Amino acid sequence: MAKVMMKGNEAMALAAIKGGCKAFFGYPITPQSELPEYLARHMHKHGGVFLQAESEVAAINMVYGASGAGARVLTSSSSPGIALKQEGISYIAGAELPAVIINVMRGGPGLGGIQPSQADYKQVTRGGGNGDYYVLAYAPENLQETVNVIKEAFDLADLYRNPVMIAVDGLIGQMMEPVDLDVEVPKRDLPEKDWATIGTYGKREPVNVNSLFLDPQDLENHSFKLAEKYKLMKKNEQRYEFVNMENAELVIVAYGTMARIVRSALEILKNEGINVGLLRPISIWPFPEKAFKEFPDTVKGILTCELSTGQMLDDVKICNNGKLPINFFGRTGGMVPEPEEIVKAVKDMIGGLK
Amino acid sequence: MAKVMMKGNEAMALAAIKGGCKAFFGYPITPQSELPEYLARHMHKHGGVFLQAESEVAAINMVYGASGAGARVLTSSSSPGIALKQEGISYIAGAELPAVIINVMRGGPGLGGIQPSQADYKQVTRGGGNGDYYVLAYAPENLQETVNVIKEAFDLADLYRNPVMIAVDGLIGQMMEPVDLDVEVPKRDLPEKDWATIGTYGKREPVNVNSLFLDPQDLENHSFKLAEKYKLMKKNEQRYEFVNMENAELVIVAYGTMARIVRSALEILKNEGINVGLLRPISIWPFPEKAFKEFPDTVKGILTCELSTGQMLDDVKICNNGKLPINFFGRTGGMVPEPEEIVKAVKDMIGGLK
Amino acid sequence: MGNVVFKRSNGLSKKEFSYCPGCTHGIIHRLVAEVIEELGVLDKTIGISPVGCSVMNYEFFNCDMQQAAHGRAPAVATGIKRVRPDNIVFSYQGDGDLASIGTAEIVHAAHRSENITVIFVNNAIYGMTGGQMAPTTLIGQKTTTSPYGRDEKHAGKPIKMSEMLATIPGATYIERVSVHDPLHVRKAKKAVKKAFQTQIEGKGFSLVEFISSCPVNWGKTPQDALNWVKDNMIPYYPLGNFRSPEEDDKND
Amino acid sequence: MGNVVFKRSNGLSKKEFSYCPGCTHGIIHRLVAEVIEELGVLDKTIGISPVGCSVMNYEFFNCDMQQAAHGRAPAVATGIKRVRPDNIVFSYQGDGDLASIGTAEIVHAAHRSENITVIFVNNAIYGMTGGQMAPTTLIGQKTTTSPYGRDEKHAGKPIKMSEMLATIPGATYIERVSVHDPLHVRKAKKAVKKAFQTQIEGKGFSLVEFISSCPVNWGKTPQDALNWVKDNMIPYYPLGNFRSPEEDDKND
Amino acid sequence: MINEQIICAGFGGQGVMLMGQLLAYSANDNDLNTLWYPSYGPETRGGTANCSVTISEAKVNSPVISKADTIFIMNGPSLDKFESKVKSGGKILINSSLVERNIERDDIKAYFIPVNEMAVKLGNGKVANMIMIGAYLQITKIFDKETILKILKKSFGEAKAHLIDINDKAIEAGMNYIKEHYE
Amino acid sequence: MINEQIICAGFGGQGVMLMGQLLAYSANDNDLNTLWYPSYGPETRGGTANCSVTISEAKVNSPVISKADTIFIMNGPSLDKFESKVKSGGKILINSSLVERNIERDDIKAYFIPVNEMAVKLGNGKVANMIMIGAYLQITKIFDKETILKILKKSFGEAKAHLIDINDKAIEAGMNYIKEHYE
Amino acid sequence: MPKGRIIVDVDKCKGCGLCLDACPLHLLELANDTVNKKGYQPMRIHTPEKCIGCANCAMMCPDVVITVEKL
Amino acid sequence: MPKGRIIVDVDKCKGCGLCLDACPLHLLELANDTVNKKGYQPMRIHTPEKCIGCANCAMMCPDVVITVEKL
Ligand SMILES: Cc1ncc(C[n+]2csc(CCOP(=O)(O)OP(=O)(O)O)c2C)c(N)n1
Ligand SMILES: Cc1ncc(C[n+]2csc(CCOP(=O)(O)OP(=O)(O)O)c2C)c(N)n1
Ligand code: SF4
Ligand code: SF4
Ligand code: SF4
Ligand code: SF4
Ligand code: SF4
Ligand code: SF4
Ligand SMILES: [Mg+2]
Ligand SMILES: [Mg+2]
Repeated sequence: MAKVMMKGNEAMALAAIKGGCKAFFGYPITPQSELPEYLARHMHKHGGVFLQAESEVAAINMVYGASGAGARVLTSSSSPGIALKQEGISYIAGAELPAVIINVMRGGPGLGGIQPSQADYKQVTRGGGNGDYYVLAYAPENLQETVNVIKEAFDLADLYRNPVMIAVDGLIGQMMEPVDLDVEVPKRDLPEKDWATIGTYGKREPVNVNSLFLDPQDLENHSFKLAEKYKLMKKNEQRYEFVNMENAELVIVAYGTMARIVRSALEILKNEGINVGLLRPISIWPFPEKAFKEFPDTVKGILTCELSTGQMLDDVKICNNGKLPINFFGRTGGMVPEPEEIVKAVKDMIGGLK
Repeated sequence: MAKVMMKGNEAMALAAIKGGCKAFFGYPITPQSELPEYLARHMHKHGGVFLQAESEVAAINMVYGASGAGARVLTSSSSPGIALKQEGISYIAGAELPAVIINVMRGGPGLGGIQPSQADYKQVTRGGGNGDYYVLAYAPENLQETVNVIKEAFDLADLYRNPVMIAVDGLIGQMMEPVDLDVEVPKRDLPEKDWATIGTYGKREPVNVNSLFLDPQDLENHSFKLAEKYKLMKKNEQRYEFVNMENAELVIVAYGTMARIVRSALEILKNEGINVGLLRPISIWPFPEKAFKEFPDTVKGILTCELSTGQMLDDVKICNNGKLPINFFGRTGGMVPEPEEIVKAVKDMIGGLK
Repeated sequence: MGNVVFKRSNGLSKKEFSYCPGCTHGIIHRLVAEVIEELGVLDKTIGISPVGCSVMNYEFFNCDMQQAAHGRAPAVATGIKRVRPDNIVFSYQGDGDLASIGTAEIVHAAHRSENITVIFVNNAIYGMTGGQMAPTTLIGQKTTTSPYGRDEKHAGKPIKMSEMLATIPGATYIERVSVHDPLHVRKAKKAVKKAFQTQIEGKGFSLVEFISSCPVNWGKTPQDALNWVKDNMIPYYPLGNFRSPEEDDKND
Repeated sequence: MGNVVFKRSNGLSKKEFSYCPGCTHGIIHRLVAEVIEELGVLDKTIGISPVGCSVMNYEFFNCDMQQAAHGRAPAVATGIKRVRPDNIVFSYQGDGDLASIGTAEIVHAAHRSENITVIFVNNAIYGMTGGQMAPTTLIGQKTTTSPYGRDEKHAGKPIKMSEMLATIPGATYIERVSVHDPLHVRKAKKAVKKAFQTQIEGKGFSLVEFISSCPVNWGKTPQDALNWVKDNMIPYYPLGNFRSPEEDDKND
Repeated sequence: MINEQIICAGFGGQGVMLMGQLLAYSANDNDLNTLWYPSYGPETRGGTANCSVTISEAKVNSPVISKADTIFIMNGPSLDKFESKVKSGGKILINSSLVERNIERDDIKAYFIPVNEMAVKLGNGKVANMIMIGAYLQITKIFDKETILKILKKSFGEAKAHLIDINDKAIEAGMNYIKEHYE
Repeated sequence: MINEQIICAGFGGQGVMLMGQLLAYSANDNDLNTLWYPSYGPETRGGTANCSVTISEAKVNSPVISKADTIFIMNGPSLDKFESKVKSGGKILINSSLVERNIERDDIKAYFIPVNEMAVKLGNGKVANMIMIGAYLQITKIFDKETILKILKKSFGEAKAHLIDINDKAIEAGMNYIKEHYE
Repeated sequence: MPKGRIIVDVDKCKGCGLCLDACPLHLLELANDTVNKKGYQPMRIHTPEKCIGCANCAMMCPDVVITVEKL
Repeated sequence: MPKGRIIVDVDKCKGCGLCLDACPLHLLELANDTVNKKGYQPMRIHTPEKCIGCANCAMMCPDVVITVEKL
């Protein structure tokens, strides 16, 4: 199919439908409201359910219920709304239910603002909820990648029986660019949902969906089992892209919209004869630690660029493990830098390294 | 005053009163309910307010209101309840309001269990809410330290105009040990709360308490200002204890109840001629990175011990920055190890290092 | 051998209840289980356990169950029912769960007239967490967080959920019952049956409020607790029907 | 020079309102500001701004203000009032804020009979976020999330918050008003005054529900929007008093 | 190589978002890469609105336009805000019906088109934005009129098909204005 | 050097929590370090309850008792659960009124005391736990009876002051039982 | 001849006594001389021959341990 | 002689027109020949001498830009 021009939020909604999503529960919030609005118009045509919940808290618990009953289910929100969902997300992870959650990030903390931001990195990758759990988290950089990963996300959620979060900034939600909704994405072999509460119909014993383990030994066993699952995700689901790494003297680590701006900056730098590479994490949990082992020897330092005051920085430090010097460049609160600012940060760092 | 025997939760409540707390809003949850129950009995005698809120969400927003109106205010909860408070905490941080939050941690994720745990480390130190913010977070190991740090916390919250979290595990909440409520704690010079909404009374222009900055440049400025504050906290508020570091061949990093168990393990090890030290973070945000620069040269590795599947581990990795090998030992879900298990983990690691 | 006129319903699992001796949660469980079985819908029923003393009732009901976060059972029920409209969905919630933290969820399930059945167990206290005040705690009642007795000035008058919910257009069937003696138990069962029938007929939201006891946290013997239900709870929380589908049919 | 019979109240700041042309949020702001000033309590009033179109009204009211999280204004008000009982505290909330996400908070502020005043602006839509369906959206009304018109089967019938809250014992004063013409504006002001007086006299929770317009998201001219208020909103949301302190005094 | 970065700015109701979208749709139709990005948020309510469009043969990276090749100015405040954002050597197309002042820079090329008056003359005040588009097509030759009309047709659907004609005329008028005054 | 680790286990209503607390309070009163830790959670509802107490001249570190010096067994299930937790060479004090079996280990010292029967004989079935405490005092001499009574008095207050006497008698009875049967 | 019979799952009875007040003929009592496996004094019927099989006792038993037959 | 007078803060008027219908004497109109600083066509009074100073217009003005005097 030809590429169509779609607004990010609407493309995400359509991608979810194409990914087999059969139910959406959410609560309006800028800058993602076009997503539920699109589904309000279209979901029923695909035999799916659209319901506006009374709050984000209700929405995530509706997701829990619907997922527990075997449906492919989506919710979407933006930063403060995601904060409200944290207990629910922890429950979904604890009960090992699949679910896809889209976070169109805006500036914080608190009410903050409504302009694009990546200041939810920790909220997304560290779990704002209680207990030992993680969500698979992807941070695509353009609509095509966003659409593809959303379609895949429903499979991934089912495969691991775990929430999958798509974390994009408001810019990706609000922009339009050409996108092909029908690109094939990898399919996984999925087990049957024999754990889903759909009624016994006399065919099996009752099942239950649950995150409670009153006996601490049971809960520990459960947690260690989850930990094994997270290990497997770490092994299999790291996703990233290298750009211009050959002979790079510096590597920029950046994701989402920031990565696109870095791409522009790399071109400017190239024209000036400065060779800088980009490591673009696509999965932010698991963070692509493997990539750090693949840096060429020419690399003399790492510049982390984020639309925040520095949150992914922790992961970069952990993966770098003391090897290279690390600098940080960030804009936040909805400010989006121009490529020239990154060029300057690169030059400053290279200057400092000499 | 002589030491009195008090249950952890009750001692914490009394410490808050002694710290000048004038209002408490909270919602019952095991294993911290004796804390609000104590305040229900005693708060009014000290001219303070006790109110059971309809939920954790309401409670944290009552805290916001009361703090914004200039009161010293406390809430307490346990893991899933803290997850529900994340949006509110983000607001409090964003609006730069002081508040003290006690988290008596239990096993997770989801409903999990009610036995002691440290599986909220990331929820506490990484902010489960949206945006670029941090809360000052302390993880004391015994009642005396807990009581002292709670009394101090109200000053610290006022000083930095930031939430302060006290994160103890359920064991500390439930146990009794002798404690002196009247130990002097450091006092800070506190600025007047000229930002508090107490009515203008014709004496000044209206003020407002707010975390909204619709102009992204304003929000960025605000975020950078907050970032400066966090830097200052990092500089001034790292708190930790070293035990038995001289000639230690291994350092264990552990906090809270886990640190106490490690202390017992160190004694067993000492008797066997094995010299192991303990770095006990008291502040977990800021994490005591300074301490890592003070390790003696004898140290050949780090063993991180937690009542979780490994959450503080990230911070240990960041501070270690590739220098020493790091092992992990953890029990979770409410399981609390015996000192012998740690002894074994130490020996395993030493064996591996050789 | 005689005719068995009463035996344990197949709607209940074999597992023993975890409730304190004399706790009426058990009676209420039995009624719900019997109704589901008698209506022939046990094999397509999905129940929702709350957070409260009945948190583990996913082990007691002999049907598929989901354990919900504290107060969110109506949202969980909504999620299930919307994707499985042909299943029978009920939630079972305490007064802390439903009338305090879960207020928004129950109001909006009623507001949307979700075609579900809610079993609301009002025992005027937080049982599971050790006897704190609930929104339904009576004036003067001592609890661990109203140690001097609930004071109206401080905490307001107890909330009447059935009355409040009955004002919501979507609340199709609302009735308050009690289980303090065999007569009332039998009446209560009728209400439960009617609630599930309302759902089976697709008529929308149904809720049965049970006045229940908590002997342990009330500090009473089981029988005294029932007497207290009769003498103190019911006068404040009058039993009866607050909304019924017939009434709505008339209005149509 | 003549007698000034109407001028901008000192209860309002100099700042221009950020509302769309013809949005009745502005009229409501004015009434609240005038009442606070006329009752002589401006200098001890603390207001609470919601999340909604009126999120920035901390810039418009000439008194101390707090901006609250979406739906949580009654909790914030509670926090303030409990530690500053001598101040006058009011919250200002939209229908998304109060009747949807903030349902639990408003119900429990009423339940505790918090001595605060709530200004509830019901415009049957989510104005700020671009016109999504609110719990108060009328049947058949098209919004961005009810693009085919609100369908009762799917979303229930619109919720009547004043009627619901009036069943709560602690709700001392509840009245619904409209500002679609000068006569009703004058009546509305009386209700606001009564609400604040209820608070000043320490009688507990007061709430005034305004039927308000949202010309932009309704897709109507400002005047047509007011006509729609009159012809469609008010018939469903009848104006009038639902609870008054006098009534309670009688019962005492 | 085509690599156009465009900003459209004006009042809320002037159709500046649509202008940008039309250009982006046209680019996609011509198999060019493109990205459209609106300003969003409360400033769009009543106040000014703007969007940016990148059209490029190469992949579009940064969605942020530091300096634009072309800026459409539909009202006075937009000129104040965006004059400095035109690339040196770039173009600025100004609605002279509503903008009173001249530009302050001399390193960019300005076109003044009284699109409001022209639109009223055409009998529909709402097509001012299409006149602007017409002018742009004439200046840059980036797309032909038919591309724009095809997209308009698709987006209008049956219900608004009768409006194609007036839009066609508006684009034409814009093109002619440039021919007459600037060629 | 005193370093006693104690576990008290029994039914919910047997006052095992109080037994532990009394010992901890007494320790604090004697300027010893101490730590009391209850099992909490639903197993305490109706089911069995237990608590652990550490009493030490040194600082108390681990709150977790891997192996106890002394374990009080107030009912049958508790013996099954805790017999293995007694340190080799340690003591186990068993309520022989409710525990039917003998112990299985031979590396620990067991004391069987029919505390329920003795309590009933004293006229108050509830003081069984105090008889157990008395036995413990006699065996270990860790505190004197007066310390315990002082603490009881304080915690009873005016209202229950009349109960001191029966508790005194109970402790005494426990002490005597040890004297008579085990010394 | 009794008209009814109750069968009690004695080891699951919690001795709460709610059935006692429910029996219109006051036929039930708690065993004061034995405890069951759970440690409770279980309910027993002291005059079985008077039982009418009305099931009132079963109506009130929170632990559903009573089965009732009409004879 | 007019009985009343209105003073309009013209540059703050948003031209919403709500005052128009409010005036019992229909004295108000939106200027169709000028825009104010905000870009709106502001309200003006076409027959000021008829104004009775009833303040109905001010009652309805959402932007509180009308001051009313009785003469
Ligand atoms: C988010 C959250 N808050 C608080 C709790 C603690 N909690 C567990 S049950 C309960 C209340 C139980 O009372 P109720 O709903 O009346 O049920 P009951 O036990 O009386 O049957 C509370 C507050 C929790 N588990 N989760
Ligand atoms: C937690 C959270 N959820 C959602 C939002 C987005 N949001 C902002 S205003 C609003 C609703 C506004 O509607 P209403 O309360 O009716 O006020 P109005 O704008 O109509 O006056 C929503 C959903 C938010 N800011 N925070
Ligand atoms: S605590 Fe109360 S409600 Fe809970 S099981 Fe016991 S008696 Fe029943
Ligand atoms: S969007 Fe609606 S409610 Fe909001 S300011 Fe505009 S007209 Fe008023
Ligand atoms: S069946 Fe009736 S008569 Fe027989 S024991 Fe039970 S209550 Fe008594
Ligand atoms: S009601 Fe049931 S549990 Fe209670 S005493 Fe009677 S038989 Fe036993
Ligand atoms: S004061 Fe009255 S008469 Fe005068 S313009 Fe206003 S509404 Fe009309
Ligand atoms: S009501 Fe006010 S803002 Fe509207 S037109 Fe009249 S004067 Fe202008
Ligand atoms: Mg209850
Ligand atoms: Mg609204």
